[in-house]
Amino acid sequence: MRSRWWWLMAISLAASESQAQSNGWNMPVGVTDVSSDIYGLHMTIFWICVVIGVVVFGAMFYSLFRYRHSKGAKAAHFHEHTSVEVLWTAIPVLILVGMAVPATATLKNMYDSSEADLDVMITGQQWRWRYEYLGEDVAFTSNMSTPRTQISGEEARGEHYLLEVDEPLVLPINRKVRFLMTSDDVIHSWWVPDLAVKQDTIPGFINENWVKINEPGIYRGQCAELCGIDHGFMPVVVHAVEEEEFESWLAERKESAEQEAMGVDREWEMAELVERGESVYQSICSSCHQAEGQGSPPAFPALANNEQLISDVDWHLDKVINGVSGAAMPAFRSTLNPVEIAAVVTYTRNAWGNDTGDVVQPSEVAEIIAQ
Amino acid sequence: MDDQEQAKVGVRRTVIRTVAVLVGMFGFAFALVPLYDVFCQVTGLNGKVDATAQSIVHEEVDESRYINVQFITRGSPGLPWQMSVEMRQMSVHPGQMAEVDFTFTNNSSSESWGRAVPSVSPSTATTHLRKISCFCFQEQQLQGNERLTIPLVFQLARDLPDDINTITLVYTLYPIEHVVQNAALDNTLKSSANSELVNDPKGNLSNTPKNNKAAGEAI
Amino acid sequence: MWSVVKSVLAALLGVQSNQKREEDFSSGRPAAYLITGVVITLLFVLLLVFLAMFAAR
Amino acid sequence: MAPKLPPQPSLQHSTTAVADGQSHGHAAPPKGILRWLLTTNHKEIGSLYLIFSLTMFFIGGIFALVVRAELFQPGLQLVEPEFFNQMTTMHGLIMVFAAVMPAFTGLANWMIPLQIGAPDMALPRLNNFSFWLLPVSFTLLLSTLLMPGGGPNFGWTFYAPLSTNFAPPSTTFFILALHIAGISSILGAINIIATILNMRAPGMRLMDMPLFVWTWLITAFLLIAVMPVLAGVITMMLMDINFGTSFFDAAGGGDPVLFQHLFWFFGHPEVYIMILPAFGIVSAIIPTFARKPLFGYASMVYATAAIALLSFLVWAHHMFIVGLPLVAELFFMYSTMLIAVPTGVKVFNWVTTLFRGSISFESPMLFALAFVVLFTIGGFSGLMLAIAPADFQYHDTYFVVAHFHYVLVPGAIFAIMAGVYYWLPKWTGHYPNEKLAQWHFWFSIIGVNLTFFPMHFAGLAGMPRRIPDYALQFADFNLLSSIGAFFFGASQLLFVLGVILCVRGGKKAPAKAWEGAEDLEWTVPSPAPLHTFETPPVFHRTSH
Repeated sequence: MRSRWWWLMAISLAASESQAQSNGWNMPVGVTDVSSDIYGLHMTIFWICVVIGVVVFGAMFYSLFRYRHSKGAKAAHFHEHTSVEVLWTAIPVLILVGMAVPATATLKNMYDSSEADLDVMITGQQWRWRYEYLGEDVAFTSNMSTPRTQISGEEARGEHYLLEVDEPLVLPINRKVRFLMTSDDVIHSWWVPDLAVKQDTIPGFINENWVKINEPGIYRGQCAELCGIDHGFMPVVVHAVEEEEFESWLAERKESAEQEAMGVDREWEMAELVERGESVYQSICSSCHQAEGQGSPPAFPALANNEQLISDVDWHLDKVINGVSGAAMPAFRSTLNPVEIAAVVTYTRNAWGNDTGDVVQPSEVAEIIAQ
Repeated sequence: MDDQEQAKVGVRRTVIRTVAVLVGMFGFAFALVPLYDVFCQVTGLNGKVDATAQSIVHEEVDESRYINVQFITRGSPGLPWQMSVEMRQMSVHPGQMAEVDFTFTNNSSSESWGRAVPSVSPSTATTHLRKISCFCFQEQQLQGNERLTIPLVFQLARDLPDDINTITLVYTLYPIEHVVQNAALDNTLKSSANSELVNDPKGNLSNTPKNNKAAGEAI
Repeated sequence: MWSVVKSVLAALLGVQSNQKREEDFSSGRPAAYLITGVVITLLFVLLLVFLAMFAAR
Repeated sequence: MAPKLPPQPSLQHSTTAVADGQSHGHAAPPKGILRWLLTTNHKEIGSLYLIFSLTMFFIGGIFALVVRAELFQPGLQLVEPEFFNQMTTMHGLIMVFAAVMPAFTGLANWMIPLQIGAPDMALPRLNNFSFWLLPVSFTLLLSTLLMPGGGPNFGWTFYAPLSTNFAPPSTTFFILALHIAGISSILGAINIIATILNMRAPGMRLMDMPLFVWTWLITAFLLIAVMPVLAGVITMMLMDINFGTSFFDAAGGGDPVLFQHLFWFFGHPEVYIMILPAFGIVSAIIPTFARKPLFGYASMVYATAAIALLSFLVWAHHMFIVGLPLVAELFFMYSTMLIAVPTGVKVFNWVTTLFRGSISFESPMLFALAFVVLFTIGGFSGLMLAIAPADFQYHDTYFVVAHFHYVLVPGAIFAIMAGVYYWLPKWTGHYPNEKLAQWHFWFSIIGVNLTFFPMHFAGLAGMPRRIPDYALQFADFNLLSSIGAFFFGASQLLFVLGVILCVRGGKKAPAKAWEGAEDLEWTVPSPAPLHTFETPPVFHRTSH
């Protein structure tokens, strides 16, 4: 039934515009079949509620107006009427059954786990998303790219304030993409309204969802489950492109991953590492350890003037690579590449008065990881 | 006054009954924990896999269906291990037995303990997945820089629902601090029941009919 | 027995009449109503479970 | 008419009544603060509950205003996200456990003995104890805000592992505070059940009780059934945090989703605990001011029982997106949709009670009517949320925030206010200043709708809940909500003013303060003397 008629019914009832993006105050129709089915369900139940509301509130306000004490209304004394009561129990039941049927059909469609063309693993981390194209050797982390200065108001806010990332998830249209979702720390929830996908990512467990996008475009969403301090700063951006464009993007990504891997072998200059490290620090570390490394003790220790950090490079590297068990510090061994780890460690060791002068080379990091 | 006496007796009776219900409900909350596990295993809810070995069921292999089984391994903070799998995915027939090797590497120079926690998606497949041998049944111990390869031996039941054609097995490595026994109370019981497996993870594989090994191909 | 079941069903739907309720409360068998209520609730749950399983097929 | 007793101590004084106790402590020894500490009188304990609840309502309200002030415009202006999370969490916890629940318990303490013709609660000393646990509990809870690492910051639903492995150190105190509050509710519930079942006036059968008593009886059973589950959950959390177990930690073989199942097995009935007594209050007020018996009294009782029973079968509708299997989603969707039926029956009954009545619009009636309309709107959004596929879009957005605030603010809280205005003449002997009460009503209703109605749109347009900052397209809705929230908050000062003035004086109220009022409480003088029904009244069956 591809459920077009629900959509049409809703549209005709709502007489609203059928554009894909949200009109700003209603649920978006979205760009998948599932999302438009859901929109149809939403509008249908909404109008059912409106009709019931008009009838009930109509009767109520009529009574309030008609039987005013001040106008000398005399109270009747009836207090039950079984057939009326049976009737107003039966009618809602029928309405609900009528509603349950299409809802069940849509839900079954959403749970259809038949073969997908592409598998993407989505991992929630405090507070970023990691995307892995399974079997393609392409994986990256997607951080919010809105600068902290916009949040604090020092700079004018951009059009996509809080809903922009450094690397969007790129997906092909017209192909069934299966999402496998999990988390590294707490429960997050990956949500893009236009795709009608919202699914919790649960540490240690895997959830599944799928999407087949009909139109190319940029679709934005956010983490929907409270996951700590930066829950509000964990956007999702999906870039849906034509299939050929997706293929060439994927090939490009593979190539650049190889190039980055080669960068591991060469000797890096300190200035180069510090520059790279600062951008990594600001996008990944500053949400907890703060922009100036002052931290937010006791949960997030300061890095500036941290005795242990200054005195012990190996300890420092170990914490960044392997994380701290039972604390918020994640292991970055697989989320950052050796170049990034070396850069951020070098930067941290030489910023905010931590003038150790240490330079950590990517090759050293790679060696530790590969050990 | 007779009424008041009666009320007093009534109050006492009511209080005793409500307190009994209270205690019962408090116990019920805790009973829900194992009940939930049982419920999950019966229904496959949440992709929670039975943490004990099952035996092979000799049933006819359904050659008409290929099921794509994917393996995903994940590390976690605080455990300097790497876990890898010999192939990312394999195709198996329902009823066929399959084996795949997982390799654990301790990257640090000191001994540590870890546990691979399994999860299956879609969860409806869980009850149709029989694990004959799995490293996930117990904790693993790795000496400094040790590398250990352990196979996962499993079978998909023939009655696997028709609408399932891809199954994803995910293993997440978690550290175990061995100073404190970091396991749920019922888990300590479970793992002691499996103590033989701990000593010889490959032990019960000796009688595995090798010719039945899946036509698993690395893809 | 049938009248007990009918009463409980009517009660669950919230359409019990006052007169009928008077009868029930004067019958002096609260246990019968309680047990019937619990059984009907269980049946109701089972019905929903089967409905869900049927619909999921 | 009972003889005039010494003047009633000012029970509904101000939040400092405990300190003021001395000035009117001449009624009975011991005097001063000790009198309030040791009182076993249901009326005094009822007043203590109400005063405590009002205080907490303002504290929780201030937290809400901190949240709304931060959300006034995009960007972070006033508070850090960490403090913001503590504010949302504390607002929820305080409003649920320290404002709404104690307010209903306070009304129960005052009114249940009066409505069933009992001299006091069944277990007066226990009653005192269960009240005084509350200030202890919530002082402890509020003090966590000052502890290193801050107070609880994981939402009032405290999902693991955010509330266990990733929680601030103060979480142990949060658990302790919740345990104490839970014990208090449980003791209160035992007392209420024991009172209702054993202390009714001779001749009053269960089916003769006023609906407020009925709904509270059912609520008390719900409390007995689910508070121990909450206690169990937080005990497991405590063990996970401090004793190395892994109930909710996947690393040790536990399951974070189990936490949600357990929590909502408590949490959903808890939602009904906060609304059923409100049904009772409204069912008392509407017939009074329509001068007509309640339509379908029996249906109302049965519908309440049915709602309570169904509330145990719907918990997972809070978890549609955690990855439940299809069968579970369908089961919980169907059962949730069905709960709309008995709830609908109640609304139809209220409307039919109005039909062909003789209706006047005093302040209690206004709040009760607003309750019916706005609670029904909250019910409609609840029905929308019940549709599982649609919930994939609504879940954890401001649409949900709008939904439960419609059910709880113009629902539970308006009903409490309606009850207070309705029974104030009985408590103090004076009518509340009607003009002031009407201003309070109109300001409140404008404030509530201005605050919560735009949230529907913000949620549908894609704004998740519990975020300290938001994208620019949500700015207009949040601006309106924040203005509404401050307006609503400020207008509650009128309520306090009205109550204080009413305690101090005002138009004298007769025993039967409202023309159409029927129940037993209106047979004792206004103000109700400290001791009533020492000899049980003879109950005459009325028409319902």
